[in-house]
Amino acid sequence: MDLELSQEDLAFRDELREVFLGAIPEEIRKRSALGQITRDDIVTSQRILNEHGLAVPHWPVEWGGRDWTPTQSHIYASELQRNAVPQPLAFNASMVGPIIAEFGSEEQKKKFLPATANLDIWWSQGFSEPEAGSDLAGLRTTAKRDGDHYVLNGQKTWTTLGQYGDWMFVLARTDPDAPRKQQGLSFLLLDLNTPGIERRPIKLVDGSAEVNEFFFDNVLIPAENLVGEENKGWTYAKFLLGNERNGIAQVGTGQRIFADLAAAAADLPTEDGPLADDHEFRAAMHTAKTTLLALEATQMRVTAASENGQPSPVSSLLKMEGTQALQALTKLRMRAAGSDGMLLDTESPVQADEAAVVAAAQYLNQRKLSIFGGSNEIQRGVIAKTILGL
Amino acid sequence: MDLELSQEDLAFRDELREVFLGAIPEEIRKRSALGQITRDDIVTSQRILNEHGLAVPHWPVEWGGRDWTPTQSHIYASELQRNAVPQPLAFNASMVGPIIAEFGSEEQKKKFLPATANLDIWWSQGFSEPEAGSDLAGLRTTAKRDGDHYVLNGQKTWTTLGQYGDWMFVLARTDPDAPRKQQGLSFLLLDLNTPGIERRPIKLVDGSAEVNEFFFDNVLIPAENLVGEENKGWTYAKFLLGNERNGIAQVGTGQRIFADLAAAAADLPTEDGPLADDHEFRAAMHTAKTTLLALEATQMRVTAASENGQPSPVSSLLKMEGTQALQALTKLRMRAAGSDGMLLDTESPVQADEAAVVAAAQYLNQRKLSIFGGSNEIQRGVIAKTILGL
Amino acid sequence: MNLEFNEDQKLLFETVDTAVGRGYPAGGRAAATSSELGWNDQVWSTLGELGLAGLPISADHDGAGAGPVEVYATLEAMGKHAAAEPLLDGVFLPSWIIAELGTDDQVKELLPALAGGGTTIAVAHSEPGRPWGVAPTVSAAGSVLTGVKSPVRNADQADKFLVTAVDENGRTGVYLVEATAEGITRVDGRAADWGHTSQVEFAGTPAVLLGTADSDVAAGLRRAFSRARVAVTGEAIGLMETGLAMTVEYLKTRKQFGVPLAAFQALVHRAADLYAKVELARSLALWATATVEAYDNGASTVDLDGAADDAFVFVCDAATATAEEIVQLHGGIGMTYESEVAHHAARLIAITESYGGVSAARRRALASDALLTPPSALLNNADAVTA
Amino acid sequence: MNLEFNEDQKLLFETVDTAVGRGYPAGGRAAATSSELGWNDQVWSTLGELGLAGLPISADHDGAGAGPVEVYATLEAMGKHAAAEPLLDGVFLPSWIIAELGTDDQVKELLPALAGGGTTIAVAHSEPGRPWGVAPTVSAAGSVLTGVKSPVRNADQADKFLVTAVDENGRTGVYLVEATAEGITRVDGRAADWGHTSQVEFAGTPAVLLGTADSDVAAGLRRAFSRARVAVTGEAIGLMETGLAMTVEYLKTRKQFGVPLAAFQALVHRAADLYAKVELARSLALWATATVEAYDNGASTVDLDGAADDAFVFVCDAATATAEEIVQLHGGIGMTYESEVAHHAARLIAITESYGGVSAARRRALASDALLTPPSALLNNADAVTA
Repeated sequence: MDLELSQEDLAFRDELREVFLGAIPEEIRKRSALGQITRDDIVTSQRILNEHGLAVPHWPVEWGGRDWTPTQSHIYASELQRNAVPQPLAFNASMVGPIIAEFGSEEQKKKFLPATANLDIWWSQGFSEPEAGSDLAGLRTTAKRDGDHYVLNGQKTWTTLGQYGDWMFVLARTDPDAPRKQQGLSFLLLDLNTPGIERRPIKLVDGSAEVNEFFFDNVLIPAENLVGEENKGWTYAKFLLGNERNGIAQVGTGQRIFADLAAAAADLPTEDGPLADDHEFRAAMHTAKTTLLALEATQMRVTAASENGQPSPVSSLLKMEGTQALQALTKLRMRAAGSDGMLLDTESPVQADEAAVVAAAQYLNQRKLSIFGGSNEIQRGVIAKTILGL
Repeated sequence: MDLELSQEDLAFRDELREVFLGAIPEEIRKRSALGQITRDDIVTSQRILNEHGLAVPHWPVEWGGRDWTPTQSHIYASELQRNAVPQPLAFNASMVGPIIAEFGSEEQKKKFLPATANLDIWWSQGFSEPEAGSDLAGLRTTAKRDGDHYVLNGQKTWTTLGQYGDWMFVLARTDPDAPRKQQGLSFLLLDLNTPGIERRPIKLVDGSAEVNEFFFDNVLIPAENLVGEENKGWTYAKFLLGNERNGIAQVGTGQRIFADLAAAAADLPTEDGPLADDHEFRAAMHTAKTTLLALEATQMRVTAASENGQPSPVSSLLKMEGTQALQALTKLRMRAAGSDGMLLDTESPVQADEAAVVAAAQYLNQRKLSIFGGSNEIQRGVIAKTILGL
Repeated sequence: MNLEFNEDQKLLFETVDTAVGRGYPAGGRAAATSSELGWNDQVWSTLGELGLAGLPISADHDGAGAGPVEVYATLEAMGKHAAAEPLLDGVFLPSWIIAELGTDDQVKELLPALAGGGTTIAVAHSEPGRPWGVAPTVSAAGSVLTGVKSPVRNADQADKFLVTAVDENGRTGVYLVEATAEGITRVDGRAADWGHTSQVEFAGTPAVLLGTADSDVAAGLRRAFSRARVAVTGEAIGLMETGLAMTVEYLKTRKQFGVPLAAFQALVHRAADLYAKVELARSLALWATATVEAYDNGASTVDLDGAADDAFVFVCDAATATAEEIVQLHGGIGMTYESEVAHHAARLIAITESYGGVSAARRRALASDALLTPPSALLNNADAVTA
Repeated sequence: MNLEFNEDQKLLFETVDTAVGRGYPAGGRAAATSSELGWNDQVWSTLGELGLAGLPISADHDGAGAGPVEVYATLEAMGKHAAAEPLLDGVFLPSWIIAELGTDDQVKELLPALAGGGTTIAVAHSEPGRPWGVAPTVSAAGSVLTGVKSPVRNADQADKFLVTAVDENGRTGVYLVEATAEGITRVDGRAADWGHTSQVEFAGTPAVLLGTADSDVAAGLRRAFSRARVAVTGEAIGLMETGLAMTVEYLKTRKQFGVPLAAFQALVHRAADLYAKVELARSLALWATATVEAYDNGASTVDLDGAADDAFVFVCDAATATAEEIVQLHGGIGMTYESEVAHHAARLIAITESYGGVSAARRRALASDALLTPPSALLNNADAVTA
């Protein structure tokens, strides 16, 4: 066993830090830590990363990938999170990019991959539907082939950051008569400037407008924008699941929140002295600390398994326990902020600490972690089925 | 609203206490509090109670009942528990007695009820079977009518204190062809001295021998020992469920354990001072305290509903949350005892405090609370179905 | 012993339920809080017409002179609809503070106005970065206030403020300030539950001391806030019950994988656990309410503040769990502003940080000498157990 | 970075697994603990023949000189079968204490004997009614011991005792006592996990001080017990994993209401949660083991005692939850002495009270100055995060 990074890995980490701390503007990282990141922040950050070859390291080398070892990938995810660097837009870097690179045509690769890596195209995900959330295979949006086009009708929802989307990758039903509902789905690329698209923001309970609905009324998609084979869309969508293991537990993010909160606690007062001395707080922080250590160690084990070429089935565990750990930390942050967290959303600055002011909204917002991207109930089912054989 | 007992109720309580503290020997109550009660303790205690008209107060007046108000019944259950008086044997007082009184023949009443009240007959329950625990209606033991007798074959298990049983009330299948498995069951009274019965103790993990298995090989039960009608046994068994509401949450027991533990904590040392000052302990005690208050208040609401003649559906809640509260307290007691709880089962006295010495065994033993008598999983199902309509 | 509403109290609950329900169809809280007032004007008028503003105010001052049970019933009915009208924070709480501390003249002037329903007073105690239970930093030099209070609920609509401040002698007092007085700067915002909430800065603002210099301000405030903590448990119970009911309904109707969610036992068992939690919380909230009533009836052994802390902590823990579960069991829908359950969750969370918040209440409870006294819900049946 | 066993360590695990498994069929722990020895003689001999008694003892003293990973692998394999042989308490732990504190002569005499597998030494530190971390009440007047120790595991079979005691100068020391020495009264009993455990009373019992009067006894004992806390997490992981596996198997095969329990999603989700808990516990146990290894390799920044407390607390919490869930999910069967899972649960609970217990470990962890240092599993990647 070995609890140290090798000299090479340390050097690798330091190179990353140089970019993350040197090239990414500090105010972007600060807004990111406060959950107040803007569209422009994401674009700026990804373009800087791309410039340094760090936006899409997991793609094929030909298209900008770096062919890193699992340990290097682990360090990359961890350092992004620890330093509150906005992560390359997942829809681009982790989803549509790898799918086009793996299953797309040469024309599609040339047309889309460089622009996707540089966030010249902002991709949105068109998977979930009102009646097909956890049960994705039950989706109803249809894409009927008509000459050189597919005609898209239906509705997509929970489209994160869809308000900025230039293009969308859509999973739609091209064969309504397929014997199993997983069959008959296709993976299509849709220019969101096409006529017939209505886009509506969905406001969340904390006031944020992160997710959107899309309505499609006879929207024409050129047939050349079909990725791979018709009716094989489910296979491509499943390729995504299990594609991204590094950083799924967001340990680096947890470490950063822990550090911020620990630092704040020295100054945050309670009736009986600094919060840092409060027993209930210390007990909760100890639980958070040991959980983060356990998660990081689990992530290390998964990384080691990848080094040996073995897939690890514990990503569901990392997703479930990682999100719960982050939610526990945001709750702790809210409790630490107390009533200061209850004056939000003002136009003018207020005297309370800004991390405190956003604490309750952050807590509410982060409830999504255990719902979106495969709810924790779905993860439990996956663990039971694939790991325990239940 | 009113948080006081009336003068009448206080007087009633004081009369009970006079018997409970005056007539029941202190050493019996002490053994009861330590979970070390003997068969003779139970018999002695119940006979003293019976002598004072306090063994079977919920029976019909004709057979020793007292026709108490729901509040009086609540006080009775609470005071028994608070004072660690061994409760009248549930199989006699709460189960077979009320059933015979309600559904039995006059001969059966005369023959059995007085002896049952006085614990001259020790009854055992013959319901559960290896393949029919939570799913009671799936039981397989058969009682085939043959002339003046039923011929009993099969097996019963989880028979609490069955090692002392003189008689057993048995639920057995008399009509194997009944269309629904709940039908075709009969309620029979079995003299445990009848030939063909094998009785085996089941040792529990804490070393206690509380439960037993019974094997029946062509055991003859006189037909006169059928209670009520043949094939109606499920109806009678269900009469039991929902029959006993008072004291189901065992709040009085919880209060007693809380009091004992609070008193002990002043003297129990930790590295940093008395346990009573330990923050983790105090936090756990606060949770226990507020939970016990909430349970007692819930019990009061149930009692009030009974005064108004309305049945309350929350007994499943009381069973589930009450057992969890008691289990939390026994765990706390075990943690308080520390390593002193890890030297058990010696023949000779040891220097550690006797409540500490039994703490780990008690903790293990009390895991049964959430399993026996309708597991908490069953209770959740009942709540979901009968209260939430799920 | 009895924890039930009497017939009048039941009728009161139903009256408020009906009146508020009419103004709060689905989405009612979102509409109310996003209005300029921050609540539903029509509902507010109806509540006023029903005399509910004066509910706990003594009949001598034009109120109904009702007790804590009536307050609880009213707030539970309001919580049921996630109503935003400032009965508790804008009327009841200031009325309790005034009744505790005010001079006869102040009481005679202020309480009838509150009871009439035509005015609200915002209680300004919290300060940025300060714990609830320490002396304010707002100073009262010669009855002129300087300093910052935040958050102050519904300050934008209040006619007056009750402001805690420290005078030249280091004594904490409560000061009455006109909302239109000079030197006041308000930064209006919204709370996590979308209620209107402001930072209020005083710069040489004229104020009047409530009561006299020798009032026992600490004890009076403590009692008034204890009453508020108990009262708000009623609102929380109403919120939890509807939140649970909406969730149960959702489980019955929402389909995934071709069957209703209610076919998934894991979800059903969690709903059952949540029901148990809410029901226990209701019992403890009712018990605390009865405890306040006993206190008001002169029961000498009653620990008003301790009971309030115990109930507040227990109910807030249940409220947090409920907020999390009703959102989680709704999935993505439960995260949206359009979803009713989301507003219930947000309001429940805001309650847990009200009046100093649940962490401070727990600290007080754990520090209490009474912690290790064996619990008994019955005031005259608390004798130490024997054995 | 790497938390995996190397090939030799895997082989070691498999060897112990096979050797112990042969002697521990279903019901093996019940049979072993109810025997006169308190363990399985055949398994004990095999372990001795495999040289496992000397596993962590240096090669200079006839041991294998293996590190904490080998100790972990061995104990996990033993935990897998709920084995009762006293490798940890009767050999490894005393060897660590002797290596920490013993004089050269003592080390040379005692360690080879332990490494040979023919003898066990019982560590007698706990006292009735005394917390773990305070000075003993057993007195050592002129190397003659008087006082009571309890519980002492496997004292009935030990050839020697290592006894903590306080001398005339108030200095705590560890004393070596022959089991046959005069003035010893043993009350033999069983622990909650059915392991043999005794109260041992000394009345003028001759003893020999381990080490010299100027040894740093406190630090030596602390390190030895930290090693034991980390080592026992290995046993706990083995117990949890088999307990979980047996429970999963039970859910698959046991029928209720005409279908396997695995058809009940509520139970299945709880099994999934339990799996997650056990897997996280395994990770932290492995991390703590690697931390001890780094310490032994001279990593100067390693907080051995802190890592041991953190891992012990986390694993004990998981152990308690596992003990409760595997019993609950088995229903009544899980409560019986005949049931394997019951013995796993009982042993897991006993582990939570070993070496001072989980509550004391949590107290130390919460009092630690390092508590609020941001966590990092990697020793050379712990730089404070920026942002």
